[in-house]
Amino acid sequence: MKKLINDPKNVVLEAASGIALAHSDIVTVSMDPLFIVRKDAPVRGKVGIVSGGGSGHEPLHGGFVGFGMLDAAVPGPVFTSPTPDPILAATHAVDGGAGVLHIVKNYTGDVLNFETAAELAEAEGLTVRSVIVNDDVAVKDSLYTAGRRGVAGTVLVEKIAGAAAERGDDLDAVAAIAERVNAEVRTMGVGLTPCIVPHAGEPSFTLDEDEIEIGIGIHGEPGRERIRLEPADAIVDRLLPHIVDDVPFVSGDRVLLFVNGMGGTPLVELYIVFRRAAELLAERGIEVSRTLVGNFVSSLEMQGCSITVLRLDDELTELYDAPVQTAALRWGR
Amino acid sequence: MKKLINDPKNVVLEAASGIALAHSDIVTVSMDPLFIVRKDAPVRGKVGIVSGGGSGHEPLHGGFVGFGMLDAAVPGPVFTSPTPDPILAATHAVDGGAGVLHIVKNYTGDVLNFETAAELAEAEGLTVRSVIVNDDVAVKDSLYTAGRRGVAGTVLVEKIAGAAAERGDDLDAVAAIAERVNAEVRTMGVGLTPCIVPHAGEPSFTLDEDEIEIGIGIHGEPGRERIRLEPADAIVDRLLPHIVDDVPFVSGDRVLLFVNGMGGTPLVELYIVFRRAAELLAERGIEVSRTLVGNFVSSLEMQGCSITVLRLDDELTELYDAPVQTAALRWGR
Amino acid sequence: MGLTGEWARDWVTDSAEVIAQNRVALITLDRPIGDGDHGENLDRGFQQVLAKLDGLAPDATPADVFKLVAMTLISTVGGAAGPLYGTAYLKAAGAVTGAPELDGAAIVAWLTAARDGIVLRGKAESGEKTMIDAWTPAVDAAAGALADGRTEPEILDAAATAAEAGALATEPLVARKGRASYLGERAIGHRDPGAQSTALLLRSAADVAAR
Amino acid sequence: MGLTGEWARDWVTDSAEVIAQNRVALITLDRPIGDGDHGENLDRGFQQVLAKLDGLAPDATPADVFKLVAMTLISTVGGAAGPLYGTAYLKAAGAVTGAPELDGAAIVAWLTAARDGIVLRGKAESGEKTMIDAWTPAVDAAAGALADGRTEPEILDAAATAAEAGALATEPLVARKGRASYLGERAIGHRDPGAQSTALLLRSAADVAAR
Ligand SMILES: Nc1ncnc2c1ncn2[C@@H]1O[C@H](COP(=O)(O)OP(=O)(O)O)[C@@H](O)[C@H]1O
Ligand SMILES: Nc1ncnc2c1ncn2[C@@H]1O[C@H](COP(=O)(O)OP(=O)(O)O)[C@@H](O)[C@H]1O
Ligand SMILES: [Mg+2]
Ligand SMILES: [Mg+2]
Ligand SMILES: [Mg+2]
Ligand SMILES: [Mg+2]
Repeated sequence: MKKLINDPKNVVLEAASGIALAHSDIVTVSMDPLFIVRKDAPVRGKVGIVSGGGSGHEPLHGGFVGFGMLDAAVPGPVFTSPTPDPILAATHAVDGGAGVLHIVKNYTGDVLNFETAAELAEAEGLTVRSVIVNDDVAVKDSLYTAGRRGVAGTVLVEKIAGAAAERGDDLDAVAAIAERVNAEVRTMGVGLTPCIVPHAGEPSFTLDEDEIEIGIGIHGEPGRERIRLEPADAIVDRLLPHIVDDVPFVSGDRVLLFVNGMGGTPLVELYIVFRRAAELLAERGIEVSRTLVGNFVSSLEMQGCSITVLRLDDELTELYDAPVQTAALRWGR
Repeated sequence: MKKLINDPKNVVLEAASGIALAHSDIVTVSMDPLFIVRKDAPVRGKVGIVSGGGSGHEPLHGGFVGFGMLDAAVPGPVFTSPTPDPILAATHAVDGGAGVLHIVKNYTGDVLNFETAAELAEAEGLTVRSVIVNDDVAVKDSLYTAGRRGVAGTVLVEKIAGAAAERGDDLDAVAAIAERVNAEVRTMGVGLTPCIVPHAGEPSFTLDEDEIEIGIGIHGEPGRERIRLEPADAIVDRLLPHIVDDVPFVSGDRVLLFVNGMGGTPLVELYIVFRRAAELLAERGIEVSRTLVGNFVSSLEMQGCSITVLRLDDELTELYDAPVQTAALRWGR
Repeated sequence: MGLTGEWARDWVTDSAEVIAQNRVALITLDRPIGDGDHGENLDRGFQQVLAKLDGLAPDATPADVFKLVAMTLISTVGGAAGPLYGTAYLKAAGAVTGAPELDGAAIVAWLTAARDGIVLRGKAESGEKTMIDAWTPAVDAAAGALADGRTEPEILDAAATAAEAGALATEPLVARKGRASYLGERAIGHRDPGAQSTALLLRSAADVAAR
Repeated sequence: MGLTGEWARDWVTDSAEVIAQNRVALITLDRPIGDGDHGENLDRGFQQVLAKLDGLAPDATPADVFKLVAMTLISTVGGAAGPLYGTAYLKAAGAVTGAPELDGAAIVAWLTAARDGIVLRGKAESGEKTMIDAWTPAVDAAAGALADGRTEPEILDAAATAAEAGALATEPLVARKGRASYLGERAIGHRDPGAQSTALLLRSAADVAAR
């Protein structure tokens, strides 16, 4: 295991210190309990938005704290959801009197810990709503599973809900927007190589030199099927139909196309994937009107990517375009 | 070799198509000769700025084309400098009548090809100035080498020179600012793993499971020494003195601290490195007043990072802070 | 003679040891069908519980100990197992609040409450390849042993043995809850890590009671 | 009988073949002390030259062929080698412009001009572990052979043999130009890829002349 770390036990805290030092203009970091909060939190009268989950997916979620997006992010240990205490503390820290929205990726651990935190917060007099993101179409049948996982689409839920909160929407409205984004966004990923959780010290799974994992999760969980390595275009040709046919997205739809790197894949490859995905959408008469390419929801050093498509309407477009000022996503200010 | 590519021969062109599709709001891509140019180029009366070099370092340089930074980027084959023809074409495309600045990383190939292009452009009546970036302190003695390499500091030269051009500085002034940034910026890197150039199909060098390369270049060129793997803090403790003692940066200096990922190292690790580098600078009384963390000058999927320190004054700070709107660096608009 | 606060403390101490010893084994079970952290998560939690044990009043009841375990696991384990085990111990505490000693009926009561708490939070049914597949056989076996008039250590031993068999029996199953559910058929042949840790914890309870 | 335009064309064709055959070998030389692309770069360039060869007028002089090679290498090779070899062929063309046939003196003249062009662009001195370490011995050997009254094929053979020895002799050197210079002592023991490609190209020139 070759990593730029010190003691595996200190990875999350040391990275949090780094984030505090690197982005002191945007965020404040509480070290114990650990959460990253917008510098000007709580913003009076604004709905506070909290997300979080296991570490190792940076910039998710800490890189999205700031004006127009999250009010706080709660990083758990690597690939392990945070416990209720820091979620509760973060919820208090961002409550500006208009209630707090929890944006939670649909993993049993995240859901249960946020649920417990929300119950505790409500018991302490706060108003909390939760939205579960479950955009991953790789998981086959939600009746027989813990349900679809929340993956890269989470970034878009956070961006757009954040903009709604920033423009002054109330808690119900912000939650409704977040639900709407979740309803309109679909993702599927591919893994080329595994990643190593620092405290585990070895890969969570192995792939042969010519094998790839279609439908991989963001913790290196095995996906839908393991196949022989294929050219990028063939992989995109495999992934995209699952994404597009699910809602489904149809000719005439306007969408945001988001190609997300898993952390270890160079940007040049993400653009090759983007190109093919955009071509396929064009062939189906689907108009790509907004785009995002980069490592936004990573899985440590895993090589691979995911493709996310979000159907846009005028309101979602406007909210997506609204100013945002975070470590990892910034425009308009 | 596991990559999200099709034919290795088409990597650069397909990625360029992807960039064209993903960032059509900011850039236009000329496919033959290949260069990426600001959508509104040439900007009349503004100094045009062109950079370029081998591909595989994305987002460098194409990701930095746009308002307030580069007017054009010329991507060569992977890790191979572009030839004079596309550089010449890009130079023409961005000439708004105020002359063109070439920002060139100090590698023999880049220098010679840009030099040839500049000669051809001058012969065709354009005014071209060149600034060679050579911020890499890993290369020991410039008398006995091709000179220091141009590495991550290039991003800062491009950002600040771009801002100077955008505010209306003339060619001499923009070149002088670029020279000044180059004089004040120092970088050193570490490589944990090699990377594979697509057409080569195998790593350009190998490192044992417990070896790292101190002072590595951005093409995986071997660096200053090969040592046993160490904790991140120990590595930073090794790199930083070379960077700081070179100019030297001294107590009371205000600096920009930039931790750059080589492409395959997760962001969480970059923050751990950032933390230690910031600590060491603080210990020396050097004030970190601006920061940058992320994969900006990558080496395909190589794991590792570089640390860059730029000494700031009021003017450089103001130019760094000035609005920029590119695919990879954006603020203020 | 019923199980005392002393037993409860000793159980916690032994649990922490057992989990530490099985940290890697549980990680290894979680790797192919989960994310490889189950042993790490529980170890972190039980080490914290251990550190807090001295803070308990000398006359702490089993319920007091269970409550401490619950709160500590909830706030230190994270993942799926943290809230699930946390709820289990919390409900167990609720089932025997105030009792200085636990007889056979009380044992069955807290085992049942623990299991029900996990079901309430996690909504898993039997056969879905989760820790429930160890808990439910354990509860049933304990109830049977109680009906058969067995002693407290025997009741816990029956529970542990059933949990062990239950954990083993998760191997051929397809998962329908937790991370392993994403795997479909590919989960077959792997033992559920949470069921295994349940068996370890109940075996520890029985061992300590038998001393 | 001097070297004709026909020879020049054949040299180009043979060069393209030789470089293609040695593509991997040159990449392999460039990997440890460079960036592993020298064979790829030159192969790309010479294949382009090959494609353009038919476009030449039937009565093209050696200088016309050299110029075509120069322009094509400059615009297709990139890296350090593109401008360097490009300049070399350009200066070689300049040294023999208009001549339909090249005698021994002309051969020495274009070899010298080529070498001087590379030095002008790349500023390398002898012993700095670059292609110059093949070119300069080649020029000297050619001049010597000319002075000894050798035939044109013999002059080229002398140049090629000296270039081969020169390439070999780069192995013990520390590099002071190009990427290999970053390596310091670690470049010792590796042959310079540019010196090697120079030897290959000059050997091809001699072989074709000897046919
Ligand atoms: N809904 C559920 N109900 C009961 N047990 C569950 C449920 N989901 C997961 N589990 C248990 O949790 C265990 C995994 O715990 P752990 O690895 O610590 O958490 P995570 O899956 O978040 O990494 C599984 O082996 C399973 O026994
Ligand atoms: N300044 C120089 N003068 C002469 N030859 C040089 C110089 N720099 C590099 N070379 C030659 O170029 C060769 C490398 O070419 P190539 O690999 O194609 O370019 P790059 O180094 O840009 O990848 C070296 O082996 C060396 O012979
Ligand atoms: Mg986990
Ligand atoms: Mg090269
Ligand atoms: Mg787990
Ligand atoms: Mg090379």
